[in-house]
Amino acid sequence: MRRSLVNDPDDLVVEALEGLALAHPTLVRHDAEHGFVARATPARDKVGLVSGGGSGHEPLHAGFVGHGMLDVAVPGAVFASPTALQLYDATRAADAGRGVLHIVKNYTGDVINFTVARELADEDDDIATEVVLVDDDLATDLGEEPDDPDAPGRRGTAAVVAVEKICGAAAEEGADLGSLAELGRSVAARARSMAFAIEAGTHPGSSRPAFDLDADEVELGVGIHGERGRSRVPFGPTDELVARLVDPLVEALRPARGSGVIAIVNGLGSTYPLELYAAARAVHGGMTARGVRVDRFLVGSLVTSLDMHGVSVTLLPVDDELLRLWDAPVRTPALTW
Amino acid sequence: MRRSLVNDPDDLVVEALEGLALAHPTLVRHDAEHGFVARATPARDKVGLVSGGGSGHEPLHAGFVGHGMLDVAVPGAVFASPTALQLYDATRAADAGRGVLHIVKNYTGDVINFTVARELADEDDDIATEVVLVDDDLATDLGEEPDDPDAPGRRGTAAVVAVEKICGAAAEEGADLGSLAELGRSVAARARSMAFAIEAGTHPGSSRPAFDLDADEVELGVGIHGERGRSRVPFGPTDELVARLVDPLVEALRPARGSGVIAIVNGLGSTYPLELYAAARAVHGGMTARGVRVDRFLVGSLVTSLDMHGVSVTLLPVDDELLRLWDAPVRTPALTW
Amino acid sequence: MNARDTALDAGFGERWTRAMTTAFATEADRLGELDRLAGDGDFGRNLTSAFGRVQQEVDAAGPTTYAAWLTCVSRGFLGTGGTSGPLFGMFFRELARCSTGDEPTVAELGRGLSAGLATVQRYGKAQVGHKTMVDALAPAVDALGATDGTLRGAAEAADEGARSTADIIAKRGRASYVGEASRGVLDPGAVAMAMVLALAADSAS
Amino acid sequence: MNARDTALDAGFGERWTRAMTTAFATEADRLGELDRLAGDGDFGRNLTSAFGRVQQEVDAAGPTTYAAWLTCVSRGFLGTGGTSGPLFGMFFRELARCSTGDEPTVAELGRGLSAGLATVQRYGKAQVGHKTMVDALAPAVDALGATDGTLRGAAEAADEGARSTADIIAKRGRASYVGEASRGVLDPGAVAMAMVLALAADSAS
Ligand SMILES: Nc1ncnc2c1ncn2[C@@H]1O[C@H](COP(=O)(O)OP(=O)(O)O)[C@@H](O)[C@H]1O
Ligand SMILES: Nc1ncnc2c1ncn2[C@@H]1O[C@H](COP(=O)(O)OP(=O)(O)O)[C@@H](O)[C@H]1O
Ligand SMILES: [Mg+2]
Ligand SMILES: [Mg+2]
Ligand SMILES: [Mg+2]
Ligand SMILES: [Mg+2]
Repeated sequence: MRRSLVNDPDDLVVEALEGLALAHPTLVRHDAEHGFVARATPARDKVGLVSGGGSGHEPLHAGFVGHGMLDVAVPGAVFASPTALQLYDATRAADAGRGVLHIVKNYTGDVINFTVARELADEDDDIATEVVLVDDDLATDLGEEPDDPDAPGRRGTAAVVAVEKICGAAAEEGADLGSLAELGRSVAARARSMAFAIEAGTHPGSSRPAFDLDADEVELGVGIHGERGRSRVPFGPTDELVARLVDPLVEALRPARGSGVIAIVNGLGSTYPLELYAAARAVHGGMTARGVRVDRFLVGSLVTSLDMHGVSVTLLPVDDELLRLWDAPVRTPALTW
Repeated sequence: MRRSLVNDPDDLVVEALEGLALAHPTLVRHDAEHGFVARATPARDKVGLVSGGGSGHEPLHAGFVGHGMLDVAVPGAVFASPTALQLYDATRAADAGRGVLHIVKNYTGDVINFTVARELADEDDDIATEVVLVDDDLATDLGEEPDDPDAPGRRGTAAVVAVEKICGAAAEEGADLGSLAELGRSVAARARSMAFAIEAGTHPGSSRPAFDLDADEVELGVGIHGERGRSRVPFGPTDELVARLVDPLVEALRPARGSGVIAIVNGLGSTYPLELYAAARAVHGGMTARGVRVDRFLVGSLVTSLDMHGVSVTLLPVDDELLRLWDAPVRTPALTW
Repeated sequence: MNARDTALDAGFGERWTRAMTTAFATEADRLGELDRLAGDGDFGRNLTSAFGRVQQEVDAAGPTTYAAWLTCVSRGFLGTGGTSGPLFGMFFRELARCSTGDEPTVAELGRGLSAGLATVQRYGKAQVGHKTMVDALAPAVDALGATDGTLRGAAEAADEGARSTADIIAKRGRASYVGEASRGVLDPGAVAMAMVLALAADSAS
Repeated sequence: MNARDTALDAGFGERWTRAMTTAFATEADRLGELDRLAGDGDFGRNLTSAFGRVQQEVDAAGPTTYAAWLTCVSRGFLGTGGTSGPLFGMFFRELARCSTGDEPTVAELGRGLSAGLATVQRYGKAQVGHKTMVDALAPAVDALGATDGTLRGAAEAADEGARSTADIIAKRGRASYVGEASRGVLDPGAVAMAMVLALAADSAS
């Protein structure tokens, strides 16, 4: 039996956004009428960055609104895309005259609603927009041609944090819309992620996890919406389970010996810090054994699936310029340095 | 059935500390020989701040090592006090010539081991030390006389974060040992906390939570070591459960209308951000209704009990000076502003 | 005069909108049940919430022209989540944009449906046979595009298209995740699209 | 010459230390079981790990005097967690500090025990009857303090004190949380303290 702390489950997202704004009044404000979270003080003379998607993945995205990262975050209901009108209003709010970049995790609903919002913004308001589609989840990589219209493509998961951070830094420096889009796409194209879970998340108001696992099972290649993974593997020590993420990632990315990566070791909701930092250690071991440096680590529960218990690992091969943008100051409710 | 991600449960704490140091090499280092976590670059010419206690409460305390907060954190095994020798070595490492302040949560083992460490440091090394005992847990307030030798007194919980932050800021400004101890004690004396849980945490390696709750039960006045709470109350909406924390806290502290508090809304492990920020909103509502301002909010899973699912609320009545110290810059793995 | 040049009277937009509002209020549960059987179950609720918003838009905008009525329907759907929200929303937006005067003609409606189909396909990348609303809309567009095509004929073609979705496996949307389990279940979006067209035909006469 | 002025020979510290190491290795499980019955179950493990560390300290320091041997024991306990770690650690530290030469006297040992008791009580705030190691140590101190007190007599008093803990409810330590459930269970710390004293008596002769 699992439970969630809610008043009415239907009110949870809005109440949490109110709480977020109350807790961080100097950083963000909640526009209840239009359904988005924006910087408390709008940025001037820069490209606006908008991201969004279903809720249940907090601190993504609203926790990343602030200097050096997003301008506006647009949350849908739990696991449901925000609406096209929300995204349209958010796009208008984010525009400071230099256009707006949409950072979109690859899910049909999100992709469609963001696209509609961009068309509305273009037609009705003449706002220039671009989109970066983040599709990093290796578990859903079926090796299709990128242009295959029949292929849904890889899901978007934790690499979106890197795209938001890096594009956020470049936007703050004054990069124009076109080069931001290019930068974001190049980050998205390089990054891959993979996740496992030892317990599914439980929808607010529900009393059972989205799926059941036996004591000796682990769901490998799991998504962040309660969908099942790609396969079940035996439960085992952290080092072994983390290797099941790192091995295919390295296989796919083939980072050269002597090269460096940013590693995001992400908890899926109820993974606790002792577990997560031990997993980070395992990732470090796996990379070091291959002669690859982990130039930067981001360890935390950043892209979650309610209270799912598990870990995702994202690897992003980097060069000095990406590291410079990664290291640039950021000041948001969930990420500050 | 609950599971933890571990290699050997006995190695979990050390592996996590290694991971922490790998993930934040510019902030902290792990001294494996002596069993503590220290700043990557030791501070000079300031009073050293040391805290510690059983593990399983992360990010407390190692996540709070860095500029503006602790100098050294000393973790024991899960829920077990660090040893006197660890604390003694940590005290020597933290001393920069101006003495060392121990910030100790009130638990018998911690109190004894820290005391022994101070005596050793005094006798063997002539290091001046002081201690701040944090005893904020209202659930364990039995109304004893503070000097009753037979009374264990209130447990120390999330108010320790406020003591570490505020003393950390004052130490950075150059405050001397005596005034730091006085400051810390005044913060500890003002702050009260109270927690509830809807699910107990599960010890690494174990397959059952520390205690069981029925679907309609909530453990009120719960501690952070798997011990049972003060009473069981019916499960209900967030606003109602949060009121069961805020009401007695206000009753105990009696903040004046028009006064202000710092509120720490703390997740106990697997409470997810939607839940936690909705709880913060409820705290805000409760304080506003009483004409008390929440001058600052700290919302997050900061003082945890493995993957316990629940919330603690800490209220600390503040004045301008405390707010100034609270707002002072801090740069640690888990808290940065 | 070709049937396709028939002017639909000025009240058409309002009648159609109100007919859809009434009909989907009644049918939302049944359609939601289809989505539950081979999707994620939220389609009924999405519809209810879309038409709730349509009513708000109508109250706020006080539409008088056909285009204005359909713009309200469009915004109602665009303010609704899911996949069907933006697809129906942009579909109705195309209908509104293809009208040049107060009183649309059947030909304009035909061009609107055709543009709407193109938009739905552009966003959703679904072909006929993928078990989506396209399976109802595409035959309707064909029927109305034919010489002597009528709205009633288009509605009948849509109905037939919607029925055909029972026998196929979904290739788009949430239903595509359940594979064989979607066989035997009508696609709710296709059924809804067929209703939209039937109600248009009803409202025209 | 009074028995209390008896010099204990130079080998006493080593013999006592080795005797404790051996005895606790054998008895750790039984003592841990007592802690399981009315505490948190880690006492056995704490003891094992303490004497593991004692061995490391001995290897590193190569003690030759009585005080040096007891310092190794002290550090072994101080490097062990729980409540018993620091209490035994500071207890043995006091013993070491009360010795002035290589060959301690029974009187010095008596003063050490007495200082040790004071330290344990200062830290742990336990009185006789609180069901802790104090229930064994206090009577031993009294016995050795009496005219013609002997180490053997102290050990016997400690043993009796330890036995008395069966009938009482714990007021200190983890066992105090279990209330009535601790009745009938010997306090493992008191039993261990009685063993410490018995082994001292054995090692002296
Ligand atoms: N790619 C697509 N193209 C056209 N229609 C689609 C597509 N995906 C889904 N649909 C339609 O949407 C309907 C489901 O709508 P809804 O339940 O609101 O969306 P979701 O799948 O996001 O829950 C389906 O019955 C189908 O007709
Ligand atoms: N306050 C105290 N004063 C003296 N001895 C104590 C005190 N608390 C506990 N003890 C002793 O410590 C023993 C338990 O030690 P141990 O299991 O290592 O500690 P913990 O209670 O921290 O698990 C008890 O059997 C008791 O003799
Ligand atoms: Mg659906
Ligand atoms: Mg849906
Ligand atoms: Mg014990
Ligand atoms: Mg213990």
